[in-house]
Amino acid sequence: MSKLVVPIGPQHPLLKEPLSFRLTVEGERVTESAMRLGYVHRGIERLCQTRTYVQNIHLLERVCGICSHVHTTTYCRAVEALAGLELPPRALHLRALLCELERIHSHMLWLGVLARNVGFDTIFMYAWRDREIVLDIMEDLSGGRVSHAVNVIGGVRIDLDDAHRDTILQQLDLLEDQVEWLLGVVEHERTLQARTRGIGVLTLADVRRYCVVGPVARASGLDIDLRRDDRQAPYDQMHYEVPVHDAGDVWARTLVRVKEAVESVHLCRQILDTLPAGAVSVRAPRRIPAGEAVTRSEAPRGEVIYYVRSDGSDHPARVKIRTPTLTSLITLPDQLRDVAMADVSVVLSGVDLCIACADR
Amino acid sequence: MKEAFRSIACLVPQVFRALFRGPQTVAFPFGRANIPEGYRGRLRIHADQCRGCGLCVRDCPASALELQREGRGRFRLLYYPHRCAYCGQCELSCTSKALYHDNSFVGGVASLDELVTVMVEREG
Amino acid sequence: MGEVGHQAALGKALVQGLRVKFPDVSFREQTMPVDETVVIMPASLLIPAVKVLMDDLGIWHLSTITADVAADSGGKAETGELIRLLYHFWCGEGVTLCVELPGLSPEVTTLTGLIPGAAYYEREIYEMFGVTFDGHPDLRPLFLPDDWNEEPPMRDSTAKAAAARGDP
Amino acid sequence: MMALYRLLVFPGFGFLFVCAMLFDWIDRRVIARTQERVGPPWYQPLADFIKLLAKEDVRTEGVHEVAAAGLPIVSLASVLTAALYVPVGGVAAASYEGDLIVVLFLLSVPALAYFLAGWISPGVYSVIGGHRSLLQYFSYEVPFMMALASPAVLAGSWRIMSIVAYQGQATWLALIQPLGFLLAIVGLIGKLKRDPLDIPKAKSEVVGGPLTEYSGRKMAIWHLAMDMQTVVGIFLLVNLFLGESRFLEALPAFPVFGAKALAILLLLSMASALYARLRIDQLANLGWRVLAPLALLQVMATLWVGG
Repeated sequence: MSKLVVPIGPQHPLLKEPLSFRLTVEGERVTESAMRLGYVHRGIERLCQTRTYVQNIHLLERVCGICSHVHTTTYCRAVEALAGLELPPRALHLRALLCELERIHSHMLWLGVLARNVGFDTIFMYAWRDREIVLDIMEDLSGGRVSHAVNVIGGVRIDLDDAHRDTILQQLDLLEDQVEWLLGVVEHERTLQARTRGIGVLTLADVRRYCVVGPVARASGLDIDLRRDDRQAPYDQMHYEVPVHDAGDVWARTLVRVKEAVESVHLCRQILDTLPAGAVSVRAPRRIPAGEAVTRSEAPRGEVIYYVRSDGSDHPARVKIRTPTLTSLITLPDQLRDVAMADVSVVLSGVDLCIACADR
Repeated sequence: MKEAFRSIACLVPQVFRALFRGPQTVAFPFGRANIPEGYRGRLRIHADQCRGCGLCVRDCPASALELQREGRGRFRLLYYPHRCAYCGQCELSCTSKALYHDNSFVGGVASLDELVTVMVEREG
Repeated sequence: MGEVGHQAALGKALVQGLRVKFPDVSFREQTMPVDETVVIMPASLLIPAVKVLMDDLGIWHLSTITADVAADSGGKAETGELIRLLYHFWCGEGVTLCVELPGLSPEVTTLTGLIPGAAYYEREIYEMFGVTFDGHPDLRPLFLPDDWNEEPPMRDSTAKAAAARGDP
Repeated sequence: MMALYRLLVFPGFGFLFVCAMLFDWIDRRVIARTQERVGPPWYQPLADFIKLLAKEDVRTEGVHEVAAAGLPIVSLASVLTAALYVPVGGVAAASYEGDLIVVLFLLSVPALAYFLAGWISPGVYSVIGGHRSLLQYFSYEVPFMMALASPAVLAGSWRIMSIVAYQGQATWLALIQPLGFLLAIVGLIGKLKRDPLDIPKAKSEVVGGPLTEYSGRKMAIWHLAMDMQTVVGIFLLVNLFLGESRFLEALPAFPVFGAKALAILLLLSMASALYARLRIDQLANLGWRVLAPLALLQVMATLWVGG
């Protein structure tokens, strides 16, 4: 059969992300793929240099539309380290609470996208229905569904009383039932497995070579999780498991992500149960002492790393962001080699692309 | 065989329950939307509390606020809703607690006149 | 991983290993918050140092490469600028290798031979800062348009950023 | 006069059009409800149809204009012709010995037209979709045909009316041949390219399949042909497997027929809610390794019992 070049993206129903692929297809087989990035490159790193530390929080919140909170958290941690601020434990707990809620939100959203791409609209609708619980909690907590604007340099700007905490705990119970039910579906539903097993396989060696992070790495058997490995407060006081799978295919990634969502529900509950009393923020100076800092956090998609250099003014001299999507993008040509045309959407959604993150 | 049964059993009860439970979504403009108290909606101001210090303007990441000083004690605070990112930084920066977000869900403006809103106009 | 006593142990081991292997080269060692060891070295020693990291210390995870324009204190380059490349490694603690390149036609050996995952980071630095990576298999712009023929946009960022925000 | 009434109003074009709109709405509504959504209002399919009719008809460069316009019309015409021979509540516009074969043939024509729509288009998605539709056709058609042949064998007639009448004496063939009924349902899903067998037009894989380049009036006709095909297919299955019954004789024929048709529609809706889309090679495997042998088994058993 003759070769066809199938363009996918930057706008395509397969891929709701501004990323362009040119797939060379023989019949139903993909033989070659070429990728083009940069459709949503906004020059955020450059913009950061022209704005104050305070303004940058809101700019960096918009790096990603899903894991917005973890970006500002990582940035604030870097700036706080430069300023030598010691954060009150309540602030750390509240930050972690939102990080975990965001992780559930991200994984539910991802499950919906995957289900949609394999033509399983019911799971798509259910996953997004249950994600709505998380969004409600976050909206109630912070005033925004995805752009929370919770972090300030020196802490957080939200607080919650006991009544609010009990409401959240109740909502978490409901959420846990739903997420565990979804986990059961992912584990047992056979048509879903038929479409995701053995697709987009990355071996442990591949993952290490390409320095892949997050659920994609964990689904290939690499046990990394910065929450645990970096011993960040308050995660060092929490009990949770880091799900790891060794199949390395999309199904393993699905399992890892949904299990992580379950673990995150447990984590949220622990955070709320052990929420220390006290202030939620400390006063931060406007001018940050000169120096440089590197901070890392575990975003829903994996390691986020920020490098911030200050020259002593109220503007950062350099902010470098590395988002986890960039690490999985580099594996895509490997994953796309010799798959069926029908599986392209599964492979692409399997790594949980966020092109806005990658392009910045 | 057992696996095949579980495969069907995991989804069917939920689907049938859903059939009789009724929709969980709301047809938005007609249905009742659940908007929490603390939702960051439109930006409002207690005009009498504003002192024209300009802290909100300094911290606004989207340049949505503008302070026009016209001599001693005379100033105008302008707000450009189309630039606003609804981040609430101005609310946080405001030391006299004049600026605040209400929880109205529809943030956009309906007419050209509203593209520039005069929040405060103080005549000396 | 990461007990308090263990902090920065890898960084110390790396510097130790490098001093033994290359006795006549000077390394500067710093710490960055939060607990990140920075080893500043000549560009020619980058590949051997990464080999020490990978083979002797078992660190293989390159988090990212940061490029940064710094004012040249020694006045070595004509532009008065230095390009600093920071290779952030991670293995339960952070280790950063730093090389400083002259601002005029900066060039360094690629890391993709050892770590294929470095390819995109190097491409990004190539387009944003104009650093050439010798031996990179596919040195094309990553984000910028194909027909971009202006100078690398992040290159003179310090000066331009200062101008943009109206600083003197 | 009567013939004209039967052709144009009942059970001809008018009735079929109403049914197509109604079934489309019920289907969408039921699926929406299984997914806890509200679903469209009752006039949505009609509104979609009228909207498409009013839309600009974008012509693709490099496509044979007559062919592009002709294919949806051929598709619609063959479905309408097939509908003439499918009785509704015991009333058919025409009926003669062997009409089942004619109906089966006529119902295959839209699949061919669909493939050709992809083939004549220069768009890559259309071409891939066209290939897929042909592959899918080969996978479902054989078991579907065989499943529909077994009632005819058992009733000893290739006339749909006689098969319906036969069930009045015996019982529903769905009860005698549950396997055949199941295969016919699966075959029908494949024929109608519904979820989970919407492989040729899977949005997340090949955009709109062969119909990617279609728009406006032609698209409206395509949609109408598809919707009507759904109705005719369901009616055919009702006649062949859920025909007359001694126990339901007292009830008026038409509502009973409607209830049976709705029951099958509900089965189809449930199938689309409950399964993920298969890949084309998985469907080919399913078709030839599972469905075809089972259908063969069904026919052999029928021949052995009934022959």
